[in-house]
Amino acid sequence: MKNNILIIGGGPAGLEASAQLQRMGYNVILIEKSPKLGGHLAKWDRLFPDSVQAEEVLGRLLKGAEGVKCFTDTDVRAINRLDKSYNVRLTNGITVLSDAVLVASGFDLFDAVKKEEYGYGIYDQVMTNADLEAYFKSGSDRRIEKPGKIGFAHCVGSRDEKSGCRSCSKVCCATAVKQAIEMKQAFPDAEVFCFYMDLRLFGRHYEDIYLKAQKEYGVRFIRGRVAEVSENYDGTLLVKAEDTVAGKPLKVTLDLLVLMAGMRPSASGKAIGDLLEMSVEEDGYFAVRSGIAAGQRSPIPGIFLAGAATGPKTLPETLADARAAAMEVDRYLTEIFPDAKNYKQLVRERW
Amino acid sequence: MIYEGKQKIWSDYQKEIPDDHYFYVRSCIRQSFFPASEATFLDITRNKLGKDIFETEHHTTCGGIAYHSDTIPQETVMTIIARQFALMAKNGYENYVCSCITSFGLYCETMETWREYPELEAKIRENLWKSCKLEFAKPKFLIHASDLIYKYRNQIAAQAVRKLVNVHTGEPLKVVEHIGCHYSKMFPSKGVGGAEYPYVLVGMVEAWGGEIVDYPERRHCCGFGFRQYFIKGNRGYSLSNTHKKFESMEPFKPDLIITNCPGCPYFLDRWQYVIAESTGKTYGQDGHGIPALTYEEVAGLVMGYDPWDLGLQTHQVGVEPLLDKMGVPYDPSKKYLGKNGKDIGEPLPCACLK
Amino acid sequence: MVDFGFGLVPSSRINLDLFDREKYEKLVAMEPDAKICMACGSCTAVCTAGQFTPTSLREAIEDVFNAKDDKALEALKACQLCGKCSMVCPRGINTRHLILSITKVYSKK
Amino acid sequence: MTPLLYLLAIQAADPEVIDRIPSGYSHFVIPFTVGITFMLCWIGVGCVRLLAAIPKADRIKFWKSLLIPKTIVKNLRDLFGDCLFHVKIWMRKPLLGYMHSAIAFGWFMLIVLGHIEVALFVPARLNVTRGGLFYPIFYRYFVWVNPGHTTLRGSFFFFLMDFFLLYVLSGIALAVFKRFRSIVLGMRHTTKPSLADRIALYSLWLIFPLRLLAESFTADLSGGSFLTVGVNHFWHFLFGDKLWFTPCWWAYSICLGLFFAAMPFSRYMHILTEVLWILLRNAGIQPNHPRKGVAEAEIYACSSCGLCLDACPMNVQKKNLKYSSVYFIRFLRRHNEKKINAIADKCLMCDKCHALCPVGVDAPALRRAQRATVNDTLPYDYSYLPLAVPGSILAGETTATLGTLRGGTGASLGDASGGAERSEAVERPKVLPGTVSNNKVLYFAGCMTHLTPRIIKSVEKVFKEAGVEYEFADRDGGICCGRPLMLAGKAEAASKVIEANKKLIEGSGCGTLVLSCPICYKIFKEEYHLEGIKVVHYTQFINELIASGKLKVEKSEKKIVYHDPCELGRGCGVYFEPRAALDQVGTLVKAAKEYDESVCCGGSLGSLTLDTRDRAKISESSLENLLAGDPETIVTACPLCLKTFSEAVSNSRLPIKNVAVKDFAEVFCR
Repeated sequence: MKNNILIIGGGPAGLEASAQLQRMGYNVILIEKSPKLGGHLAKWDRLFPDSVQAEEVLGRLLKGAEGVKCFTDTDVRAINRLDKSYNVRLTNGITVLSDAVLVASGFDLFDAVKKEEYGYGIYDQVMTNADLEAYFKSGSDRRIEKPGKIGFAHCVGSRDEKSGCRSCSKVCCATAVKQAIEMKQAFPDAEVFCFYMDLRLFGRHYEDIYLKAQKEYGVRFIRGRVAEVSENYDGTLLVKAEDTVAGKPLKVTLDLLVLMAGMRPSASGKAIGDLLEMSVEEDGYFAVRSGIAAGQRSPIPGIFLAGAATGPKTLPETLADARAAAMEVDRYLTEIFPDAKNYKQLVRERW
Repeated sequence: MIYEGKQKIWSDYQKEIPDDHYFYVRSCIRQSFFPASEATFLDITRNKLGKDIFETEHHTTCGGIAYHSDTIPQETVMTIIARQFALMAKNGYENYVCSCITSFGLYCETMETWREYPELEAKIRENLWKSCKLEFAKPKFLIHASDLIYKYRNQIAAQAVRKLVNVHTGEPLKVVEHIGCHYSKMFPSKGVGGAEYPYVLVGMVEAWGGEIVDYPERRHCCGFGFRQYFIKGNRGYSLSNTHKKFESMEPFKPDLIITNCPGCPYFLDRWQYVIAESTGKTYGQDGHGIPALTYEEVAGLVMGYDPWDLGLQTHQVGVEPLLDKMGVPYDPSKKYLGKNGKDIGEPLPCACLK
Repeated sequence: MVDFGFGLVPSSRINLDLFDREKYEKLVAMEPDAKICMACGSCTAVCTAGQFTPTSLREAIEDVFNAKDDKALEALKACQLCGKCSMVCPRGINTRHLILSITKVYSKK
Repeated sequence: MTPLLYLLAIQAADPEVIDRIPSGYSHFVIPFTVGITFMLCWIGVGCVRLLAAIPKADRIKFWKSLLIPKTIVKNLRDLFGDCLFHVKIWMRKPLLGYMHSAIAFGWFMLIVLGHIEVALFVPARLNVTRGGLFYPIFYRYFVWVNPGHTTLRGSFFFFLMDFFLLYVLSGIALAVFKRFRSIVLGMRHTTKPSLADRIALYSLWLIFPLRLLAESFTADLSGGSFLTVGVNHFWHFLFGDKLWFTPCWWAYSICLGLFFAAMPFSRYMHILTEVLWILLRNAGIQPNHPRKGVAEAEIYACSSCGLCLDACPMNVQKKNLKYSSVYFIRFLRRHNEKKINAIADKCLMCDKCHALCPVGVDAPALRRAQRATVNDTLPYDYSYLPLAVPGSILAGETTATLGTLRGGTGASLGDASGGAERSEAVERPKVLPGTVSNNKVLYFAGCMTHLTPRIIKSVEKVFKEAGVEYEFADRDGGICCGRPLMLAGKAEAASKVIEANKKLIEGSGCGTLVLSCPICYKIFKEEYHLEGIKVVHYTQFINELIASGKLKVEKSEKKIVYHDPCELGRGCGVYFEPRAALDQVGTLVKAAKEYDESVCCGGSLGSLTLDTRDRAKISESSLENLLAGDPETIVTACPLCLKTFSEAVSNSRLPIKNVAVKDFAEVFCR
């Protein structure tokens, strides 16, 4: 049963699905548009809630996917649906005839420049969550030099219709709490503020790190979204928000502001969606057959979805989603795909 | 401050500004407080740059002050605006340029409302017909007078006799720009440079050799706020707003404030006097204030207009230190002589503000 | 000075730059639970004194953080230390001691 | 012939005892004399200072009390019972009681008998100028027994002295043993001695063996009985005739001297201070400062015996041992402000250490006084109280005034609807002056009961069933009773609350006030002084309803264990009524520790600083204590205990099977 399966996207979802499908005996081809596998995970330092090294998690994913045919720096050029399979032409010149395609195109981080009032890219001391992770990895950033007061602005590009995203990005609250703790660990004398609208710490152990941030690290949580940021004469930042609990506007001078950029649908994923004429929902993420019962099936037979391509997900959710997608692919390739005679009817009934 | 970051945003917010043929409407406040500014605008555009700027004595207020003070309903104000548009069309113009930011905001608001609710536009059309027997056409381009000066900034620079530079040190003057709230805060796309980092005045200052200063409270209102000023009991509130801006810009030691709104130069100017006289605090050098000028006045200064012809004597904050810095020649004895040499009267000296 | 019949009005804005960290450190050394409030408001809802006059531990903690020391004391001055708040606090904050500690650290005497 | 007559006959003969050393002095007495002189001076000055620090009225009260026959009897009983026989310890832990009484009473008898001997045989030596200070102590050294004239009288005293020495030695042996294996004597934890304690302790241990050594060495000269003479023969058997007794007497004297010199700085100061404390206590003088005046006598009366260590419910965790009363008192003595405050604030105020203290040191009261030094002066504003309680004024007026009050202070909230809701709440208290006739009952639930609505519901059900006519004083919320403020050391603030509540209660015109919260009950009973109003706890009230047949109950086989709430049991002495009532509806089983030894549930308002985790540990141990008799139902009569145990049962890691936690009134609801 050596069916070809093309997996688009070499992030955690793509890697995990590859590993599972390969274990089931399929011939998996994984393509990744960037030169490196791992997606955003490869750029992250530590992960909430237990502060495990991202590298360690990625290492395990890569190990699991050993043996998978993998093309990096590769995108999809064209895709044609044959009778049941897909003929996919890749940018590296190779053409793959694939019986199932799994789109694990992930997400893009919201471009914080678009929140003009926060001055990312304009004020010297404003950075994003991704910048901070890069700092944790490399140990250097021109913006960070013994900051005395550090702010974290939650919901940057999330829950913000004007920024084109009504929904919550799920991971930012926990990431902000994690990063706040890490900054306190790095700079114990610093004062750290988190500006949030709602703290959405829904997962297991998430509330624990919130409590830890308050109790052990004295992180101050202010309920109120950062409204505007300005630069003072000395280069520090003047941050304004409302403390909605106190019901009063608030200002504070900060040495560093970290913007918790949220998740947006991946632009390259959208390009693939366009090639496939696959529908997206209002939020820009791919539509699924059924949000509850069939979250890994696209509306097109043989095209599967996993990970943040179908909306913001935490890493454990993404991996679980990838495993579920692998099961769905297997079910399709064993129950529906081989029956050439009744294929169309089976698709109608079971897709 | 990362300049390239701002440039990127500026490039995102560019609007189309036709080169010529405008129907010009004046500002109620500016006509009263800084009449020379509008005269200078017309002189520069018509005589120095040779543009076709038409104005008619039949236009009225846009109704903005009454509207924002909650004294007339929206339909009324829209009908007034429709009448102005009718005058433009009647005179064969498609490009509408207004001197006032309140008007500009209101025109934008009206046009956007009509776009969303065409039935309202139809109703206003009917109102206008019933009341004035006029029919209007919406302007093809609606711009603010500062947009136009922004458009001509390089031509003006080419004709300039001096730059926004301290002639004694050779350093560019530090200029604070203040944009009227209704210029782009309601519709960022309608303003040059958007709402967060408007470029309209920055472009002028840069073209004329000055240096722009970004201070934390730059977005803040000048304190006019319509009702806040008109009712005496609220005036402390208006004053406190302006005070906050001055406190914020003080460390940057600006030489000049440039504005593009009727109320702003007025409040940024007069409240400096009130703050000085009631608290003793001044924000300029050696007990002086910071001159708050209109963009036309600044353009006039670089183009070599006589400061008293530009109406700079009507400012509460003395402009002499600025003129000295810029090397603008002026005759102190003629400061309070009006258009035809008539004595317009000298104000009493201030106790705190020089 | 000239009286114009109006003048500058004080700002109601919270200025976190005025936060007295030294005093706060003293407070948390006395009662570390000051750090773990999540502003649920249960304490205020059950408050015995709060039935009659505005009393709120939640608000007082907020005020302490927001450099409004006088307001914090104001929010606690009617407290009868009955302890209902300690029973309902989901984080198990030692509310009575926190109230005493805030009063101790921030009162002018 | 009676022995007495025989004794008298002998007295006329040759002197039985001869002053061996005519000067009646030897250098070895110096250490002892110096030590005891120092100690006596110290205690003399201390007594004067202490009495001077007591307010004048109290001082007069004290002197007068010494003349009141009833107090004299009580004083004598307590002095013998507490100081010498240690009756309280005997009753709880016999072996430990034996140890303490052996040392205290034995030593006391040795001193008394020693002086009697001197008085009988060499009376001149009792004079202080002729060595009266030391002579009776070292009597055996200074005398020679005329071998030809040994009398039965002499032998009798020899016997008594040897007997009591042996008695003391047995106590000392136990004490030494206790140092290493305290649990055998019923103590899990013992106090950690300070340096002075150690010096005094080791001296004390050595005093009596050395005395035996010294007296046995000289026994062939100065006589002795079964012990000293027997040991003397043993020495002769070992060493022949060469016995150098002088070093032994030196050693004995040095140990005594060391002991007395170290005494003022050690726990053994209690031996003498206890007397003063008992007299002051029985005079009814209360401490108003944690260190000065009466408190000083109290803290020096503490023997550091460490019984409070095991009593303290906090000591379920070893880290909390340092918060026990014994250490609190030790740090009070040392003026260690930081530690005093920390310990004072930590305590649950369950009062068990006080109840179990052999000398009745009221450490919780001292803690309250200590808290007061910090908290009593903290600012507060209760100006709203008179308006919050409608008892004193007509209800209508109250509403109006309160409305204004709220309008004023509540304006900052800027919430019109909230304001309306609030003023509506004000109108509700329905207890109008004079509406309740004198035989009517007023029920006051209190703050905490409002968090446990099942208590209110059950109480009302029981009242209804028994046909009790009652008014509910704080159905829609009232103000606090003031006890929590008292516990926090804010007595002045508490008095304001008390005053306001008093007006409400007295204004209601009720004859009986029923309280379901022991915290309220204690303060209503002790501090409110409600004229003509019977203040009862609902356990007492319900018990009465059952006894009078108004409330019908049915006995069941259900095994019930009753938890004594601290404020009700130890606090107010109500142990009997709740049990009597419960016995009518179920089968009472015993908890491991009950009555005044009951273990605090951990939810007490007494502690200011104990955190939730520590409290949970206490609750768990308290729960374990209750489960000893394998009950089906835990019944308590306090809203705090109820809430605490309910949570403890659901959070417990103990293998609990279907134990229900019920309020007292709930049990009587059908």
